[in-house]
Amino acid sequence: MPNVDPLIYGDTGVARLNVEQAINLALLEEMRRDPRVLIMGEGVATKRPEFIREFGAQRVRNTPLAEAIIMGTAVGAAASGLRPVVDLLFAPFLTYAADALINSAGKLRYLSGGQEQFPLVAMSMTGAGWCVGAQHNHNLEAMFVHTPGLKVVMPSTPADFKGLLKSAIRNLDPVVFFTDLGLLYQEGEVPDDPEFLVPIGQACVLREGADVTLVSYAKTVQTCAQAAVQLEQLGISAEVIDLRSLKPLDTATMLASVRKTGRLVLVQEASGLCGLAAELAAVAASEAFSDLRAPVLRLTGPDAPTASSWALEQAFVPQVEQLVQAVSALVGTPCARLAS
Amino acid sequence: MPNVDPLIYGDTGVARLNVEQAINLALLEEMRRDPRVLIMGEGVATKRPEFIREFGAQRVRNTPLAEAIIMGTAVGAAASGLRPVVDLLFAPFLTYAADALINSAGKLRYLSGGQEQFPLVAMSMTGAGWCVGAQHNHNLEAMFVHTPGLKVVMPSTPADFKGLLKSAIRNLDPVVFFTDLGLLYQEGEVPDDPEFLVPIGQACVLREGADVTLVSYAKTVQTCAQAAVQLEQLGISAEVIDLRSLKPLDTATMLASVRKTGRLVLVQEASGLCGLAAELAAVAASEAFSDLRAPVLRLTGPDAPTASSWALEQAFVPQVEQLVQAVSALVGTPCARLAS
Amino acid sequence: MGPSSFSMPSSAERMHWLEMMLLIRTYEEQLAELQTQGAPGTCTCVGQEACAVGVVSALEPRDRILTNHRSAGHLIARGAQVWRLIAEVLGRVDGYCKGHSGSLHISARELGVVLTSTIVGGELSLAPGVALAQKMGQGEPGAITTVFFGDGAACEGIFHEALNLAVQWQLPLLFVCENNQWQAMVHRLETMSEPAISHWARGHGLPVQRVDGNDVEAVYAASRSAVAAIRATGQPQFLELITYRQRGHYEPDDQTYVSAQERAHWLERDPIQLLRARLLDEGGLTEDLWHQMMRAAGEQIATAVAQAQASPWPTAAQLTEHVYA
Amino acid sequence: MGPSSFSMPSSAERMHWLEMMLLIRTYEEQLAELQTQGAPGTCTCVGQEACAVGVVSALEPRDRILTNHRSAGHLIARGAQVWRLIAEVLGRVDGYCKGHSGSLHISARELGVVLTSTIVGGELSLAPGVALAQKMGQGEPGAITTVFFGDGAACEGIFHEALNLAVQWQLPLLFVCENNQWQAMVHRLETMSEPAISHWARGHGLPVQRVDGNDVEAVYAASRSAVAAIRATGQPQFLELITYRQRGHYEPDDQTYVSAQERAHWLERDPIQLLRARLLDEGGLTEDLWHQMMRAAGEQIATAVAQAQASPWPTAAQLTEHVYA
Ligand SMILES: Cc1ncc(C[n+]2csc(CCOP(=O)(O)OP(=O)(O)O)c2C)c(N)n1
Ligand SMILES: Cc1ncc(C[n+]2csc(CCOP(=O)(O)OP(=O)(O)O)c2C)c(N)n1
Ligand SMILES: [Mg+2]
Ligand SMILES: [Mg+2]
Repeated sequence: MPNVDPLIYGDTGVARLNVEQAINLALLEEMRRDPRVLIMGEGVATKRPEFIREFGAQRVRNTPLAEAIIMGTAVGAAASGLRPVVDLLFAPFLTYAADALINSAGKLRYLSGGQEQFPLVAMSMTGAGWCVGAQHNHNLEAMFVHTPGLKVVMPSTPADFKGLLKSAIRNLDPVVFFTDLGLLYQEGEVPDDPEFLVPIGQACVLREGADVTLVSYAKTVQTCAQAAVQLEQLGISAEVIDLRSLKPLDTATMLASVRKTGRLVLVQEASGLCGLAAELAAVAASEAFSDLRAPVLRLTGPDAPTASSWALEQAFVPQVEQLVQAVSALVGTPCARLAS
Repeated sequence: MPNVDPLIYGDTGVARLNVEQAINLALLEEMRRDPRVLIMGEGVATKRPEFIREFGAQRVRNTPLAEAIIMGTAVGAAASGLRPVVDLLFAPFLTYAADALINSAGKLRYLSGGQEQFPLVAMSMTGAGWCVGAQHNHNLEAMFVHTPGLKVVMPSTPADFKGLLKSAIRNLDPVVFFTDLGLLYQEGEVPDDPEFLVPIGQACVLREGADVTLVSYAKTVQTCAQAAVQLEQLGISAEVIDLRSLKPLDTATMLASVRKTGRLVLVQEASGLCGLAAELAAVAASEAFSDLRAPVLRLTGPDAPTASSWALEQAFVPQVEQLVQAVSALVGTPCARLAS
Repeated sequence: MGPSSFSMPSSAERMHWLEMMLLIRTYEEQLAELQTQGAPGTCTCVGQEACAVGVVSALEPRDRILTNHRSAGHLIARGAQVWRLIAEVLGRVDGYCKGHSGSLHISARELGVVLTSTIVGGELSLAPGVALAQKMGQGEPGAITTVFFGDGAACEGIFHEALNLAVQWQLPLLFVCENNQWQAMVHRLETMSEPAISHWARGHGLPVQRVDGNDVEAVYAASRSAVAAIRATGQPQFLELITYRQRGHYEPDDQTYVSAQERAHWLERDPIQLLRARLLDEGGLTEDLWHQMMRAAGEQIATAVAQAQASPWPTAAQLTEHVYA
Repeated sequence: MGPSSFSMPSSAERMHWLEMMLLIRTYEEQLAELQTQGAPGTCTCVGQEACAVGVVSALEPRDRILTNHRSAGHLIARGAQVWRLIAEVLGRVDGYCKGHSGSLHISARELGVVLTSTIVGGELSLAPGVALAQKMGQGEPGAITTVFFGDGAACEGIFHEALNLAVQWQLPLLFVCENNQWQAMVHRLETMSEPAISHWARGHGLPVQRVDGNDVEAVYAASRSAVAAIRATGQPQFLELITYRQRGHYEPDDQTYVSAQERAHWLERDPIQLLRARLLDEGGLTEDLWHQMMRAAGEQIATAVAQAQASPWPTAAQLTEHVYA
């Protein structure tokens, strides 16, 4: 249940909210700002009686259990002047909505020669944490990054959830918005300014460092941050970058960092093959080649579905110790090429 | 219409067939060999009256126009002892089949702890050549490479089409089989041996070279081959690798080549972000880092849907001249790192 | 409200329908001809002109239309500039979609045509959202949405989902199934029972009319009553138009898989010939006028082809335009 | 063939059903309890035990079953070892799926349970293929497939596609919709009309029975006749079982969104109490026997929990096992 009464704010201009609250706050503010915004999904209305009270049942809609038509309806509504936000619950359910997202939302602006536009947001959750197994937990964000015409966002802090969701709702392109469910109840300071926006396509340097650049998004940003603390104790200074947006991808921030540190380690929970880490490694191997002093490393989930068993679910996700070890080895290794 | 009468073979043990014929020959041989093999899809039977005559209507099935249930039925049938091959026509239609492919075929062996298996093949076509636009032409093979539990194949020669489709049908895992429609009527020599198999997961070195490695798959393998001829005239010796299978991905063949040439250029028709070229660049930047003498380049389709207009459709695909130019620049450039 | 509550269309109106159906057919045959000269193939609506003209004539400019790969009739009946349609098919910059679409995805905002989907069912996927926006006050008051789709599309799950949503959410949406007996190379009776489409629709509890889709007057009457009911109640309606795909699925198509008997049966019921015979009978049309009409249609299309062919090709600079806002 | 052509189940048989229903409920309540202690949540079938027991009792070992996230009743009625189910829920190696599945995707080949799908509709997606394999000679002759799914799943397009395929291809498939009034946090009447599911199914032209899903005898009788008809004709049949989800969607669920009146109405119609009262009435059951039954179920479950909890956790080595052949 959302708990986003503005009164929770003090004079400080910030409130302590968890991610779920930050999301609801963003929805609330944007629905207040723009009467074209509506939310739809299975249980969206049941969970938000106070939204119905404020905005009416027309703008807060439970749907039949039918993801394809939920998504298609959002696409049609967006083409016709509304600003739909749909909650598809869990990322694997996006497969039912894949035609509407990929063939319609992603392509029809282009195919119409720019006549149509599709300002909509498709939300879903994924990631380890609830032992729900592979039909609920599948980090498939890379599929939508690969798809032309879509934008993709996957924040890691409550403030970014608020700021990026608001930007997504205001964006004129379709935005696929992923919530790492492992972060849902994590708290953080969130600005109460209803004009607080985080621009889509801007990464953020979480921590500065000189020896190695760690790039990640969602839950594993914290893995990087924790590893950086341990690495510091080993005398290794790690810069940590939170991508926040996956498309457009802020490669400039990464490249600037790599030019400084000369070493790059990419961390993601998603399986590795053709994932975000692959894309970033490719960009670095092309654009920052002469600055690289060591092989580019990826630490990713395995090429496997996620298991339900807690033990396996946790083992799937890159671990702080693994990362510390990999980075130490990387920094310790003399660069073969320079040495040769 | 298939035209795969074995009598077309002379004594040579090879026949000149186009890709469409090679595919039908593979289907014919495997249906003769294994009574569990059946083919299903919209128009699959209409196109193959002689298959119906030989194998009966039970094993050669037109389906209702409903990709989700076509694919799901294949998954269920595979779990129950059959070896279904489904023709989903065009790659964008895989979005309707995405749940069955991704959440069922890809995951259920794992989720069952190894009890179930899904020996099936899902075929579709994509690529520039027919001016059909983005809802028929979308190279989305990377999505299925990213997906755990699936294998992915995308050959470039009639012989490989035959050999890989036969291997796919015999494979115990679900295989997503893509046909570049630009290749459909290209001819080549195809062995008539019904035991001629091309193993899934083995790339092939099409041409040896010393200065640069060009890696591609499907239609753009020929782009690489043609570029290599032109490059030779410029005094640049290019090695050309045809991946053939996209998953498992034969990185060993690529790495061996890069260790020799020190330069890597990856070419694909698909959009770049999180595509196969990104994956291969990442592997090289990690595994062959110290052998690389120049930035790793990618030449890919843009981050855009494909247009129908012939002019735009052709411009979407990497061109020989672009590739020659990019490689010349790459080889000409002194390695900044070595120089510094 | 039955069709009887409308005044019968005037003779002039029906002459106009005949002209429009003829223009559509001439357009389609011209494109088929262009295909043999190297232009991209198309899915022609030859044999289904009465569906397009009958339904679209019952709509108003404020209404919205979504359609499928066989959309030329709907677009022309809606008043599309034929030369810009041809330019689009040929991939030229003056096409409605600058050559991005080709024949298969044409939209034309100025005509209220939101979408041509060549993903079978894509039109059904988006239509409820377009109608929802109308219901929620976007666009002109009282406007409705019409979605054209084939018998094949009715096999896709999205058909079921779209009908259920439209009924539950009470959307101002007219479903028009052009049941032309074929789904590419598969006869529809291989995929469903004879009355399946109407039965499926009735299972959703909305009003369903099953109409001779080759009789433009019947189509018009059914459409008028359905449209009026939607405007009055805000609730969806369903039309199944029984018709026939005369030229095959996609140019070229030799239709060797089609029974000669079936074809002959339907060619006798050609929608243009039906209306023509009726008007000749009634005296509004003469053989002379008919030949004038044919000539006019031929000339209009020939001019349009020339104008379309004069339109430039897009340049590679256009390759990444209009992907994002 | 009507239910009357079967001999009524014996008193012993019905006593056995009561035991089974009680075992299922005790299992579900135990899992709910374990959840409060940190075990993963589950979707319990409390209130729907008569559906599971009534249908599964009408099947034979050669038959195949596919089901959804609310599958414990079907598994237990089919003879699953309860301790291995619990081990699976707890993520231990002795679970049916080695801990890969958890509660939501359990399959058990030895029981002929091909799939538990937690993608709503996944079971409908695979079921026709399982039946097709039977029809084409895989497995034992005369075998049929049963697919359990919810009222919510009937809203997914795959429902329409699966029904159409099963009818067109004449597949030996029994569709069992457990209409429990809820779809997670959405009441089904927000998503469909009262009789929608049966109407949709009838639109497909297959035989449909609408049955009181809380009356195990009625469920059994309907299932017996449907199964016999499928074996005799090779054609699909459809059962809609009207029932109620008593405990909420997923543990824990406070059900604040459910009307007290609705709950009260259905709790009065509890399937276990119904059968118990009937058997007490008839004299086959005594209060003493009932208490013995309860105690036995409790003990069986307690033993199973202990055994499951003793099962080891998987090690990380198992992380990439069974992804590929
Ligand atoms: C999702 C999808 N599946 C398959 C196709 C290939 N295809 C194009 S049109 C067509 C037949 C459509 O039949 P129907 O809906 O009856 O329309 P008609 O062509 O008869 O007008 C098929 C199978 C497609 N375009 N999209
Ligand atoms: C494709 C998909 N969409 C949504 C969900 C989330 N979800 C799980 S169960 C459920 C309700 C299912 O309702 P029903 O089919 O009636 O089964 P019941 O839970 O009532 O037994 C929902 C929405 C899901 N698991 N899969
Ligand atoms: Mg048709
Ligand atoms: Mg339910």
